[in-house]
Amino acid sequence: MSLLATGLFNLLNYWVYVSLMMIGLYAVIAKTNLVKKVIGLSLFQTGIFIFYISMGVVSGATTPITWTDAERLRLGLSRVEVAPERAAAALAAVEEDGLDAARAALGPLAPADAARLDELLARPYTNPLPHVLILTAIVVSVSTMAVALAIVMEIKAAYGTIESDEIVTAELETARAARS
Amino acid sequence: MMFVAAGVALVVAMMLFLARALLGPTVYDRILAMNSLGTKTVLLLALLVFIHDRPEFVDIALVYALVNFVATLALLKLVEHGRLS
Amino acid sequence: MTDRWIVELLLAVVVVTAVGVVRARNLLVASVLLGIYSLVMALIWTAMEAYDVALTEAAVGAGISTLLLIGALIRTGSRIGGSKERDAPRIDKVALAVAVLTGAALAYGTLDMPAIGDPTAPVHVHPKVARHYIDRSMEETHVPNMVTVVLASYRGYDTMFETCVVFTAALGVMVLLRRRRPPAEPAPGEMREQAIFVVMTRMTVPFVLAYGSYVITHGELGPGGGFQGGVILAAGYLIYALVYGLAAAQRALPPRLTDVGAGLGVLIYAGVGVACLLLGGDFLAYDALNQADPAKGQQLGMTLVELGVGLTVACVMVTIFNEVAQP
Amino acid sequence: MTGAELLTAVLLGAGAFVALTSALGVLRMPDFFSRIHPAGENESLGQTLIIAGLIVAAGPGGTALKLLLVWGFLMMTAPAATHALTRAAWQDGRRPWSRDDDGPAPPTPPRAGGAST
Repeated sequence: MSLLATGLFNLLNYWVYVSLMMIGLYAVIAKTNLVKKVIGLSLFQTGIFIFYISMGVVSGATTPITWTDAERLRLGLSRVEVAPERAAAALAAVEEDGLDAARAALGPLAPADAARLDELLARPYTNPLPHVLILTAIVVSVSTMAVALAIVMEIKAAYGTIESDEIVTAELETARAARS
Repeated sequence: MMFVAAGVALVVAMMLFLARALLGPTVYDRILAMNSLGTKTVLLLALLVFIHDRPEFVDIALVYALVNFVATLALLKLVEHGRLS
Repeated sequence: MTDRWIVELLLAVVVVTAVGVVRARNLLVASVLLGIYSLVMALIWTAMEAYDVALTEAAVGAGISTLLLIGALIRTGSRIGGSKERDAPRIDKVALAVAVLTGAALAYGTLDMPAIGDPTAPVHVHPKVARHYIDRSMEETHVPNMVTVVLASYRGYDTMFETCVVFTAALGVMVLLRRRRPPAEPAPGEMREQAIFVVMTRMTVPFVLAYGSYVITHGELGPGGGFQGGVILAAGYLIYALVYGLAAAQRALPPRLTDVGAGLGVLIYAGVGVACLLLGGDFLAYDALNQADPAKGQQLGMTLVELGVGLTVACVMVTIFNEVAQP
Repeated sequence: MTGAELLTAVLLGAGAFVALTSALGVLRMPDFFSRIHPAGENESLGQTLIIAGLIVAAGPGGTALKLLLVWGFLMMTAPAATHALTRAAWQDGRRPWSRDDDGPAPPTPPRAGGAST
């Protein structure tokens, strides 16, 4: 039971990725319609996308686009109770001498405010690498889906059907006719 | 906090629209639900960017608002004229 | 993560939608549901702070992939009914067993994965990969968006071949589907004679094209880049082609131009690499483009490369649409 | 809580309320033509309220401008799409359900013909 609870909290994204992949796999195996099979493949693919992006998540992190100390401080100051002139001094200090000087210029804060400000200033970035891999993969996946669908269209032109079982039957009949 | 509350409300609304899209019964109901879901998605994208404290990247919502129309247009063309060309 | 709730609700939504897609009897219904699936995906990427991925999914999933499926439905004549009736309610027990067993094995494997969001997970701490990109990209290139830096510079070689894959896909679709027939003019009473669509097109298409160009050239500063911008540019063409008809769209942008453009983009990308070689650097090491200030060279190289990617992706998407949509 | 924050909270709350009620309407209304009404309410009023709330939260600047653009595009595309959809349904031969014609139960639409399910 505790395994299920910790799993739901820590591994939910991974379980969703497994479910999506298996839904896609089921469609690929069970559906006879070729377009349905292509759709199943694309579901399978998005499951893997979720897996990668989930690995890149860092708790409390922000998107990997540089967030300067000055921007963080400006946002933080709008959220805490601080005298305007000390806030201005801190903003001036962060441009000149960096974050530590700005914290010093700000002086003492209420403990809750200080914690909130420090958390914002220290927010890490999520891992950019999975984002890069998946970003290109999404565009590639739509291109490959186009090729797959083009092949399905040609199959329709050649066999007159896109049901895989009927195609197999037609192939068998052709083979039997050729042999006799 | 209020952004998160509004976001959860929007997700719940999206679930209701999704139920309509799954139930149908006609294809028009489904396209209507998809269209409304698209609007909801744009709003939720904008809200999420605010929840994450990076409101300057609201571009995602803008792209969605621009591109969302394509799918609806194509579906309409299919049900009305039966072709894309 | 204060928005953890939103992520979890959205993950539940996405699984339900996936089941709906697979269960749908009618292929048209399946493609509508797949459109919904993709927009929920865009939300999940945003909620997990992957803005560049979300932008790509928003551009690709909303427009292009639904459109491709619809094109396939029309060309295969499976508009109504699609899968046969006998296909729907029956559950294939063998396939289900295979899926459940594989899923159980995979789920067992995830038990050893680090918890979601754990900052000490191996992927986050390797000094030469993620840590290097996060800590040093700003000082090495002066480009704020780390995703763009990794995409176009640190892993530029990888991205070049991704672009080649996209280009090859266009070649494949051309070889399979291209016919030398001019597309038919739309019949009277179609969309281009309805004022509401014409006005919409006139108002949105210029803006979509301008915004696509902006996304291609400003990938360094915010979410965006060649892949996303290229797809948005193509979406502008798609709106025009859907409303005014394929014949008018091909008069405005002849297929010959997009054929050349798709190849030219890949050439620009590889050409930047060769230029780096000629200037004495390594292939795609943009530092060589500006010896005095390597960061400037990096920025120049990334901008050129993104332009090449944008050109290829836009032309490929337009080509694919042209081939799929022709009657 | 400052005035701007209060205004944002009120606008977002109203927007969320509209979104939820319209979603309920789309789920509960008896046929396609009656479902268009709650959907349209979401696409015009609901999105206006939420984006107005976000603009207040963002303050003047580039973000507010982008949000205004989002609003403008949604205001243009969503009603046009709803209109076109209704037109397509009408031309496909569907007619609004009314209690007088069909009695209390909503009609089940014909399974065959057109692009119906």
